[in-house]
Amino acid sequence: MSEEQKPQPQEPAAKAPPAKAKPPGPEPLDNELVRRLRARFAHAVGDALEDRGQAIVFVSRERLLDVCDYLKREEKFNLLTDLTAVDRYSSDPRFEVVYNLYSFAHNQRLRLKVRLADAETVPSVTPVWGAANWLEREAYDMFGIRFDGHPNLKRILMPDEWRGHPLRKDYDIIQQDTAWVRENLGIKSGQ
Amino acid sequence: MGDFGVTQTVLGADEIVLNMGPQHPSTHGVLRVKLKLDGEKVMGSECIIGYLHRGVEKIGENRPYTQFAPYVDRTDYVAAVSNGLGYCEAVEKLLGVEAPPRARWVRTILTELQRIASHLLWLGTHALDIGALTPVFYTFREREEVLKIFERYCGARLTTHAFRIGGLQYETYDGFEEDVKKFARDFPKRIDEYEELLTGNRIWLQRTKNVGILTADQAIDLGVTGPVLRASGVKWDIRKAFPYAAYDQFQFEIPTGANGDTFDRYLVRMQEMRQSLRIIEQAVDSIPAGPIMARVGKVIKPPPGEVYHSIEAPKGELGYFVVSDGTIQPSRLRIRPPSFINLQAFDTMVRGHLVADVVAIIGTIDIVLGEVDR
Amino acid sequence: MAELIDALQPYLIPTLRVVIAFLVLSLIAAAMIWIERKVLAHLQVRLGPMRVGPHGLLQPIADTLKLLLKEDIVPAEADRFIFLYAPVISVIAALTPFAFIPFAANDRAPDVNVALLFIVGVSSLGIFGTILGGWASNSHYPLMGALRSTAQLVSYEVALGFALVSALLLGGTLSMRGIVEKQAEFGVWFVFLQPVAFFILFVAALAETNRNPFDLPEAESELVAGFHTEYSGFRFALFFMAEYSAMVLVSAIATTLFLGGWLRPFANTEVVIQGFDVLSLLDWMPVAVFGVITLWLLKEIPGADSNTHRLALLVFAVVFGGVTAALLLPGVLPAVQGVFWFLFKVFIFLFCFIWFRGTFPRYRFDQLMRLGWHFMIPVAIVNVIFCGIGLLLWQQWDWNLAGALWVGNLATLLVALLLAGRTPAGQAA
Amino acid sequence: MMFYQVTFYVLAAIAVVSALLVITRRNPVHSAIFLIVTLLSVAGLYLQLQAEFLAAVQIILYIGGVMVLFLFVILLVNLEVTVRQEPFNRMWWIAGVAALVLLAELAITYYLGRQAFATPVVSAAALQPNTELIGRTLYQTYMLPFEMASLLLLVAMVGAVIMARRR
Repeated sequence: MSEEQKPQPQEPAAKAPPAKAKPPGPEPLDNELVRRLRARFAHAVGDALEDRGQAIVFVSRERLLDVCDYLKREEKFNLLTDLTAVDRYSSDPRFEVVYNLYSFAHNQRLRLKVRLADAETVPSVTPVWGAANWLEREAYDMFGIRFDGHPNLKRILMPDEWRGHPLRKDYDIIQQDTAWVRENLGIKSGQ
Repeated sequence: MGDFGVTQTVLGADEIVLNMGPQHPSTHGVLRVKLKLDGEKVMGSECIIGYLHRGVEKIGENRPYTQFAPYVDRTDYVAAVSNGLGYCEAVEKLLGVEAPPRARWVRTILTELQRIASHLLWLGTHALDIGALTPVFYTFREREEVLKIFERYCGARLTTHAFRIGGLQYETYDGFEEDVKKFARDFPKRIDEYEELLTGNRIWLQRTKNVGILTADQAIDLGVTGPVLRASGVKWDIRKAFPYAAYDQFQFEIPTGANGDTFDRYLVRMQEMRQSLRIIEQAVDSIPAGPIMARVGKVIKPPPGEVYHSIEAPKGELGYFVVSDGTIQPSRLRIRPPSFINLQAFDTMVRGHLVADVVAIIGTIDIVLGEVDR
Repeated sequence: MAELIDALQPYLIPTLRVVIAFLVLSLIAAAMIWIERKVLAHLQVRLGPMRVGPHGLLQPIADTLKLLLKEDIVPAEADRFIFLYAPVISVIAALTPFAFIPFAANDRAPDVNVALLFIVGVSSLGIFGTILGGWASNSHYPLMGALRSTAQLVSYEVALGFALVSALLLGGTLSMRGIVEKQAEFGVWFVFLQPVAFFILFVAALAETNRNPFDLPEAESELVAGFHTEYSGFRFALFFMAEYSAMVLVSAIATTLFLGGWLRPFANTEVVIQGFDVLSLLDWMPVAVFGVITLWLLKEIPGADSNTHRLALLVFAVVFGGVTAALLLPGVLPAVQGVFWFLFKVFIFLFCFIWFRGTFPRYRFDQLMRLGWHFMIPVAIVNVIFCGIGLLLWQQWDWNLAGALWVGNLATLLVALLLAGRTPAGQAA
Repeated sequence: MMFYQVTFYVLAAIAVVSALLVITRRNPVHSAIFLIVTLLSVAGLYLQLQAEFLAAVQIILYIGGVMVLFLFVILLVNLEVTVRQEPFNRMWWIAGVAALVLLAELAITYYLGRQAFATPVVSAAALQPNTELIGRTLYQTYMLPFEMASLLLLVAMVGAVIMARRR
């Protein structure tokens, strides 16, 4: 994970806010749930962190579906609150897909993360949570991450024929698909 | 097939594709819905969204934390105060600071007023879609009172940018408490008035009962939150589950429905307005004195790390997932939009109903396209 | 030549009446638009039109002028001829029946012995304006609106017809004049003998005139404006006028059949206190109404926005004051009694139409049809049967008329309750 | 009497001409409109015969009821095909023969029973209560045939609905 792999920026950042005590940041986490997960899925479960009191668990993409199924069935994480991605540009692997889970039974949140490189795909969790449908489409639309087994993986917010994935770090803020804009809006530039 | 208004294309012998929107009076903005019909019956649907996509998340990555705050007002633009609260608290959490009590109390009051205003707008337009012409004027009359309080407080009515990271920019104006109390005193009678017009009305019942049913299991599976989830019988409210602002200080109930139909969603929202009033009344009587700003630097530069913070916005769970790399700009700013995720349940709700119900079901989800498309 | 005039004689008065009806109803339709907007606005905590003239009094004139001067657009793919004449059919069908409606006892309306049949028949021709207009526009919304309209009108016409039948049975004639005279003879309006029939007539009238809660053909949240979406300018104004005339027409029919037409309330009763019949004070109602309007107009003058508004108010005040003064002339008051009460009742009806528009949501189309066929028509038929039985008991076995009819009414209500319980409340297929 | 005759011939001419137009128009909506015109002018002829009840029923039932449903069905069904079709095809001579036969039949009937047409002119006043007369005739003298006819129509209607339901 980038925070740990690059401990350098942590030092200057700590000076900036007028924090009284130690600045908040990610720390290793080891609780019952993490232990149960490790016992069951062994190496498929990577680092477990706690950041600002929130649990983060890294999972390998090969066993993601199994982990999700287990979390939903056994640990009662039955609500997929959010699914998104983060582009850690220039680090490798580049993307993190973030699954934000919630359990009504335990009133507990859990953030699952999957790391993947540019061309890698990740299994779709639509069989586990129906909510993943549009959210995965959005992640695909914005980051170009492909979800295997998604029933209808196409763009959702951008026009279907748009080229490029806007939330990637190498997609500039004023960049646009000029060809599409010219063709469909009849103007030279959308700016 | 034309893109505008309603057009039909005949597919098979009996199957018709009907296109609604993006320019249609009842799609509440630029939502476009493709309906697969068998006669008048809806067999399936597809929502085509993105007409209002402005890349808000991308903008967030290219602005300092403080400069981005006004942008969140423009996602769910009928509940700007709630958006602001969610964003400010998320960044505060990222910084590891907490707003002082006085600020939290005022935030709670304004956010609950905003919930009432948002529900009022929903009620008026929803009733208008079902053909009741009058409620919209009544609800706008009361919404106006709320907006006046906002205007006096921060100078803006719609996109308020009411809060700052670390607390409040402005102290409350003279007479703020009186204004809020007066509103809280008058409003229950107004809710009674709306209920008198609609709740027992046979036509209203016929148009909303058993229309667009969403069971609790379906709702949870589809990630639905807010009043829509509660109407399906799930008693869950972030204000109780993960209290933020000053909600742990006040007594209030979580109204729930039984059948998860359009009528239950209506009742839940009506009840929510009454509960919001309860919170407001308690809060306004106990606003503590003290500073309104926590100590945050002129330049907001949170330590690296990430945080997910969500609030109970009028439309559901509004979450902000902020990743900091230690610079003055977020490295990733994700908005978890309740409208977007709730709209996903539209297809489940609309199947098997008639075309005329589509309008009622779009209304009952309570979406704002600014938030769906961001 | 004399022979021609002789032959034309019977046609002259009806023709003249249609012309007068056309003029008066244009005025009433214009006034209705103002009244509707004002009443609706006040129901909805708004002010309504306030700009054109004091209290927007001149708004109808401005609207009419605007509509008349607007370009008359015919869609390129429309069936030109039919598109142009559909509104005319609507207007003719809505206005012609007024020739047969007696506004007062001294009104010389042609007393056709099948007047009611003619009124129902001719007014039902208005459907063709709707359906042809919707079809000729060659566009989706109007066509769907026209189809909905037609289905709705045909369905509710049946219920309407049955509701009329019970009044006919009581009146024993198809002549409008005869029915009112029968009510005078009984000394009681038919609404008190046949309340269920009156209710059915009222609801069916709402549906027939496409008013809320049955305004589906023009459901703006679904169909933009229904069958007249493509119309503009004068032709649109014609449809508009036809619609309002139809409202006035059904109100006039209901008034004649159930509310005693031109009869004054308590016409047959006397409450004598110290040798003076208090109820005869009601005779002065016309003077009171016009007088109050005049006084209100005068009161508004000082507070008006501008001199133009003051002038307009003054003109209105002079007109209404003039009417009040004219009423006080000897012989005028008795002469206008009938017309006044007739119009008074009609306007109460129209007020209810507006009131409902401000109150009710809209039915869904399948619910509307189900209400019509599964509820209104059966109840109307049952009501006719019980009404007939009641009359038989009265004529053959000397029962008390009101008693027999009321037993029938209660039985009908029972049936209605059973039906209402059985009809599923708006479940989608 | 002259005025009476003029109106008669005008109405009759309208009826005949628009009846011809009904079968010659390609657009079914136009045909329907001319059929309405025909029916209206026939209603006018009834009025001339002092049969106002018949005239009113003609308007209510045939125009206000049947023709509205006709139009309704025409609007629901796809029109494009009929507009393009040739209205008079190769079968026209069969229709011609049939029409001639019918005409001959009418002529013979008229010739054989011509004295029945020479009814004496009855004054309008004597015809006045003909609504009541029709009522009495239908519900007393011809009660059974009337009810049988309505039953027959009901059976036809139920049958049509059932056939439509089956698809």
